[in-house]
Amino acid sequence: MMTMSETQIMGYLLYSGALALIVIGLFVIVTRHHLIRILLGLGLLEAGVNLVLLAAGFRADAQAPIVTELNKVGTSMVDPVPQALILTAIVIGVGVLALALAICLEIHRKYKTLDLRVLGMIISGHVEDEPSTYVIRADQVSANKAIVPGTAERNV
Amino acid sequence: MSMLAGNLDLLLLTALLTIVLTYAMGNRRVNGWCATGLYGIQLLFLIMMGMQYTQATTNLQLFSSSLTATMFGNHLVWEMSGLGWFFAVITVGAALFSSWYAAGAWSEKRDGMRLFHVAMAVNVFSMLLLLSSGDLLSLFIGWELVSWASYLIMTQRGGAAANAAFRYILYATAGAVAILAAIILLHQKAGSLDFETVRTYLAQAPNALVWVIMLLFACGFLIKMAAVPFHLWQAAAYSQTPGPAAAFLGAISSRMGLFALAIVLINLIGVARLIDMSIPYTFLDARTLWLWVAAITVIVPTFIALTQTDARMLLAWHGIGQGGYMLLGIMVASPLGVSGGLMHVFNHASYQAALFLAVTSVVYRTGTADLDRLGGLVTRMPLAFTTMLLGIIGLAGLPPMNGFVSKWMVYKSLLDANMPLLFLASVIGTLGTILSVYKLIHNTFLGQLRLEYRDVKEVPWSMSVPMLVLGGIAFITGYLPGLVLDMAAPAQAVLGIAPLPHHLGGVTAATGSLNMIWVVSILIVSIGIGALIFYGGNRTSRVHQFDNYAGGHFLTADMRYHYSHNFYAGLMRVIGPWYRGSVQWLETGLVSISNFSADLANGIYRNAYTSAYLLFTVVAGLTWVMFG
Amino acid sequence: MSLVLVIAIPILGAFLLPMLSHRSAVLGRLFGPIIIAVNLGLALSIWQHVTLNGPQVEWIGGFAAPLGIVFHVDQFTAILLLAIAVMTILLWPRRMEDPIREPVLSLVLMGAASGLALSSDLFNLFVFYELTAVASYGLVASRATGPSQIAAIRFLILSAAGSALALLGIALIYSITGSLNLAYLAQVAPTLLSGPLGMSAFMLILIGFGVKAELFPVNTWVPEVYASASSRVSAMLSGVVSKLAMVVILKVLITVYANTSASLVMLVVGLLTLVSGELAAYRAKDFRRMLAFSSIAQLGMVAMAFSVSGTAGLLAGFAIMLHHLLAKPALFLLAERWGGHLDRLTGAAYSSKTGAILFLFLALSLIGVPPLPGFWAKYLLLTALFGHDQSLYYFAAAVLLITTVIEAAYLMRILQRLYQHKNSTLEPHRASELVPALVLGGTLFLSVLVAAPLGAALSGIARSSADIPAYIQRVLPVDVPKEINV
Amino acid sequence: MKTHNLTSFVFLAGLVVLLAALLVELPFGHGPMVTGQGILKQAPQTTGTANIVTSVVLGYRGLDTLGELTILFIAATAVGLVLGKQTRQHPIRQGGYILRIAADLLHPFLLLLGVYIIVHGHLTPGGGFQGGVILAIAYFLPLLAGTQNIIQEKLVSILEGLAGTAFISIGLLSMFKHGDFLAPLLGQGTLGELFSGGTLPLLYIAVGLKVGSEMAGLMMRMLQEDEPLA
Repeated sequence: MMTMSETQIMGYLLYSGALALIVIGLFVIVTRHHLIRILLGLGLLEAGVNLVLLAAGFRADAQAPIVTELNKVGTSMVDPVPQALILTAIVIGVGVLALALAICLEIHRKYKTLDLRVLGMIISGHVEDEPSTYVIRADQVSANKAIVPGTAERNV
Repeated sequence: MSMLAGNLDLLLLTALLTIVLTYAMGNRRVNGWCATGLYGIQLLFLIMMGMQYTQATTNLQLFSSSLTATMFGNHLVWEMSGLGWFFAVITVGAALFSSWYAAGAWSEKRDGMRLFHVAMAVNVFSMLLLLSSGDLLSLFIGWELVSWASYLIMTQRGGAAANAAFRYILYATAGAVAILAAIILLHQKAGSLDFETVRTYLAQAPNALVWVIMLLFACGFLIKMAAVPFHLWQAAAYSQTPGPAAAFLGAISSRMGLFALAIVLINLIGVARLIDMSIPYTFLDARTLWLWVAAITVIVPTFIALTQTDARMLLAWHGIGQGGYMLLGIMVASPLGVSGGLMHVFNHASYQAALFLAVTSVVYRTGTADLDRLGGLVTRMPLAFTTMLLGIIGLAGLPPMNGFVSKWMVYKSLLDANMPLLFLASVIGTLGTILSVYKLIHNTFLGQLRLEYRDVKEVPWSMSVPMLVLGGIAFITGYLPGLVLDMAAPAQAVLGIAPLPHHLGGVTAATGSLNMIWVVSILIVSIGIGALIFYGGNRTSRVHQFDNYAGGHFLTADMRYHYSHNFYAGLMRVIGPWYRGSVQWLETGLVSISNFSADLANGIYRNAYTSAYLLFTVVAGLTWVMFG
Repeated sequence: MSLVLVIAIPILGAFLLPMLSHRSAVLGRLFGPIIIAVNLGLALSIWQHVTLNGPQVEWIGGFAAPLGIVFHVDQFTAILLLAIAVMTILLWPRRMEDPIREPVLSLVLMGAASGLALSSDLFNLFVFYELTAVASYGLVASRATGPSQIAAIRFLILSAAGSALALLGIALIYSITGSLNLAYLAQVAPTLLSGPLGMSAFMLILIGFGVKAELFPVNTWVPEVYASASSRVSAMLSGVVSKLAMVVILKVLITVYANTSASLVMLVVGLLTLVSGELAAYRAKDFRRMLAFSSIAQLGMVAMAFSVSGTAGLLAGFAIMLHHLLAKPALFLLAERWGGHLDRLTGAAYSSKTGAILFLFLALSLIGVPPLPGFWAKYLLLTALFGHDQSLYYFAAAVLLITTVIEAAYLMRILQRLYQHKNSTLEPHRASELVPALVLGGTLFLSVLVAAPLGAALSGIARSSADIPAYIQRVLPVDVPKEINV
Repeated sequence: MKTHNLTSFVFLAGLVVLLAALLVELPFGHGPMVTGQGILKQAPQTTGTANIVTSVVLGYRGLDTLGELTILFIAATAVGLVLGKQTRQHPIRQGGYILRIAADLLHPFLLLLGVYIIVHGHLTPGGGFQGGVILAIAYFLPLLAGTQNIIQEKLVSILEGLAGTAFISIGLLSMFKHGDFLAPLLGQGTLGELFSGGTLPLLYIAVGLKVGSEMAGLMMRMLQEDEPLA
């Protein structure tokens, strides 16, 4: 049983956690260049958003939405809908993440790099002036590495 | 009247059939003759329609068609008024002579004749559709069809022609969007697009709105007329078009702009309203503005024509200038002026087509239209020379040709309307015309014959007959201008201008009359007397052209004593500096602005940090929502 | 006839297809088209039903409106369903790199796209949006070239981050209102969602779904993906998927955020999208990129149309959408042989005459030459914009007109190039590309002939879609109390 | 590079302020629970599950669940498509003795736990998703520990197809019976008993199998690409 101010404190905690997750996630996505890091940032962002969604269903003075002997129908329960929504959102996140990792694997197999700057240069710098069916050859990739110093050595 | 309704349907159907048949017949020789015949049939239909005016009590007779549609609450109607009919006769006539010229020997050495004929047929059909539009939306549809049909006919030779046509279509699209904006604005304000509603609405609309609508419309239509400052595209495009097609374009294509402009300015807005709409801080009003645009369009292109060294470019530039006279006449809006302007449309079509065909004949035989590399062809191609002579007299506006009559009417109306400065401007234009047409005929036909053209022959009859007929028309309608004035009378009635009292030989106005029968007769008699004296008192002996001496030296045939390069050098020294202030910078500036901003946009899309955009947008959006 | 079948059957087909293919390759190859045909039949019957009986509502699982998920179909939605099925079958791959997985993704894409058209529940829309997203990442990456995979991962990152933000928007809305049902939200929106909080939620949803709807500036994936993915995938994405993302935004906009400053946001975003797209296309040197930028511009026009409230805006938006839905996939199909640098196209008209004529027709229609359908679409948009007596809308109309000139410039430049030389080394189009493209182009051409009745029908459709009170009445027959006190 | 980071920082700081201002406004703990309240009142009668979240997941928002299953399915399909068909069997690196034995020992317990969580999804926290993941881990753990590959690709593919088909079939069945897709079917039984909640437990079993097979398939395909990432 919580008092009103406790609820408030809890709300602030929840929301500041969510806010931190969202901002850190976006920070990673926006400023990092390594694909795996960006995907991690994406995970953080999704977690933050899910937390906001979860907080939407919270009620002070309420139980988990499961009917038991102690927890009869009609007693105050928290909103079950956001919990279901989060379940869906998490699974969606897993699917997207799996696919993203698979694509990363393939890209790494082809170019031996996961640096988004190099990849961005390959796709927007070269394809524009060449036929779009153009396939990057290995020597051109190394040329790209030379443009962005230190990318070849960069590791996670 | 069902009889009347049927005629326009038949006309449009025949025009459509012409497209189909010319396409179906492909590159066969007979294609051209078939097309010519079909244009003949169309002309016949038009003449039959014209007969109605002689029987009808009013000149406001409309020929309705069964072609109608309702789109999103707009009732689209196609019906031909006297104005449209007048232009339609010229259109079909020009197409008839052009395709006649192209049908015979001219087409023998060429491929792509299917495209040529189809393009011409598409042009005629779309022009007829435009000329029979019964409301602003159908006018726009016709307008766009005409624009793209012109693009088709201009681009057919590829290469430089395609580049010129590309430039044209950009101008045309810009014009079209201006017109579309005006139409939709009107639709929103007036609620409908039929002429009657729009006219009533504009009568009580605020001045500012009418200004906007007028400027938008006028920009669009003036681009087609290539009026200054939109004049850059036309000459290049027309001169690259195959000869007979250029004759057709030069004769009528730009006049579509005049047709539409006349409808909007005179018929819908009305001259009285134009005079009412004064430009703040000046002495000018809207009508004076358009008059001066017309006057500048007379002068600038004409003097640009003077500097040209390609015969086709020269003619095309003149075509623009002559459009200025028509606009001048129509914007004066007196019975004499409008008649003069409309008549000039017909007259210009006849001599301009003749001139283009004559030049095409020269090109056909010599392979060039370069005025610096021709000369003396009069002995080899006398028929082409005759045609050109008739044509340039008309173009210069001298008696006895028809160009004199219409220009006289325009001058007279300007004087009557107390516009001496405009009169002066148009006379300056005529002066430039005389100078440059002299250059044209001199450099082509007079003077020394070049060695390489010694064996040049006259063009075959299939080509010389149509151009001579055109020259003949230009002469006959100069001799009997009443023929054209009769045709222009219904057009004038549509524009709401009082009829001009006229007779077969000319006009009878209160301030001064003109009777061409007298003028021409006196001219012929005096020329006859001169000829009599010349040939009667002839004491000279004829020598061969290559039998020449100068300063005691025999001149070999390859020595150039024919003065054609840098013609009018003295005059150019005086007026040359004026050419530098051309409008070219406007076009170049617009192109480089769009190139720059396009590079900018492309740069945005090439950024590697795409997710940063997401962040920026979220922050900007939330800021707007929370504080905006 | 249950609406949910349109979604359930393709997904069921996708589940079954791998098993069937392991059994018999022939059956596996036939199975996909059969499923699409069934869906096409379903869509047709729904369309007929809706045309005869008016818009329909289905409570999924029989759970009454604000509690469960609701499907709503009106005539426009029915047309979208038809279009999705038709486009899927037209763009069905003939020779596949993977004969099992590609059809599976395509089938799911069809089902999910139908779900986007039908659903009236915010979170359900999100799920289907993600479903289309994952299917399209897979399809983009299915072409085993490096650039297509880089494009796919960049697309994925942008789109997934966008989706997370959209979900945040949905979470905000749920926190404020306690519901996800659009009709219910429409009822409570004036009191609960008109403040900064509600508008922020709209902003987030707009940006999130705007990634797929190709809205500026979160559309940077478009040129990369369309240039490197296979033409059929590009055609599907630009023709169908982007439209459905736009429909989702539209649903939120007209039900929940009608008569708020949201439409102004929409106008500005649409305007920027249009301008950036046309300008970038003007300078693009790669045929597919040019098509991609042109597609962006067209979607900008759709967004601008939807920013005009009421029937006029909807009518214009529907017209542009349907026009682009037919025109752009056909152009992308042509790009299968014509892709790459524009210089390659020199003289291509002589090696592929039909293709060149089709390009001419589609280009003219895109520019808006009357009486082609593209003209009427632009005409409607201009009418809608001019009808809104506000200076920004006039400005938007002026910009639209100016960009039309730019559009004409880049399309005509290509046309000129097509007819330049007679000797071209380009191989002609294959029948498998030309036939669907011709079907699409032919449909557009036929619509010219029946323009008048078509226009009238479209006006009726827009009118019924714009009627939000009736929509609320249908979805929530019993007046749900605005707030339930706990 | 520096400018880019700096700009991002500024904007992120702005975002913190803006989002904080937004989130503070949210009615935490006392928001209008329109849908939730309705479901809480109605669910025990209409679906008959003790765990009301389950009735939301499989009943009220059953379509969402179908959607997420499909997302998992096509994610797995797309992973297969991207990684290609080449099954490069890298030699399995054997784990230590303890690891291998523990993985083998855990396998049946994990299976049991997974099944328990799935079949009790309508009564207690948990359900098909959670149980399915545990099932997948039960098979995946030995693989990671390096004993042997006990996941058969064909089995996985058939299982994922069948489970998905089962889910939709149950939905379609109820559609033909009641006219609504995924409407509750069969008797509801007594609230809180194992055999209660109509078709929902069956649906959850399908979900569990589906999730388990998808996850197992995903992990397996990833493992085949055994190159270390840079």
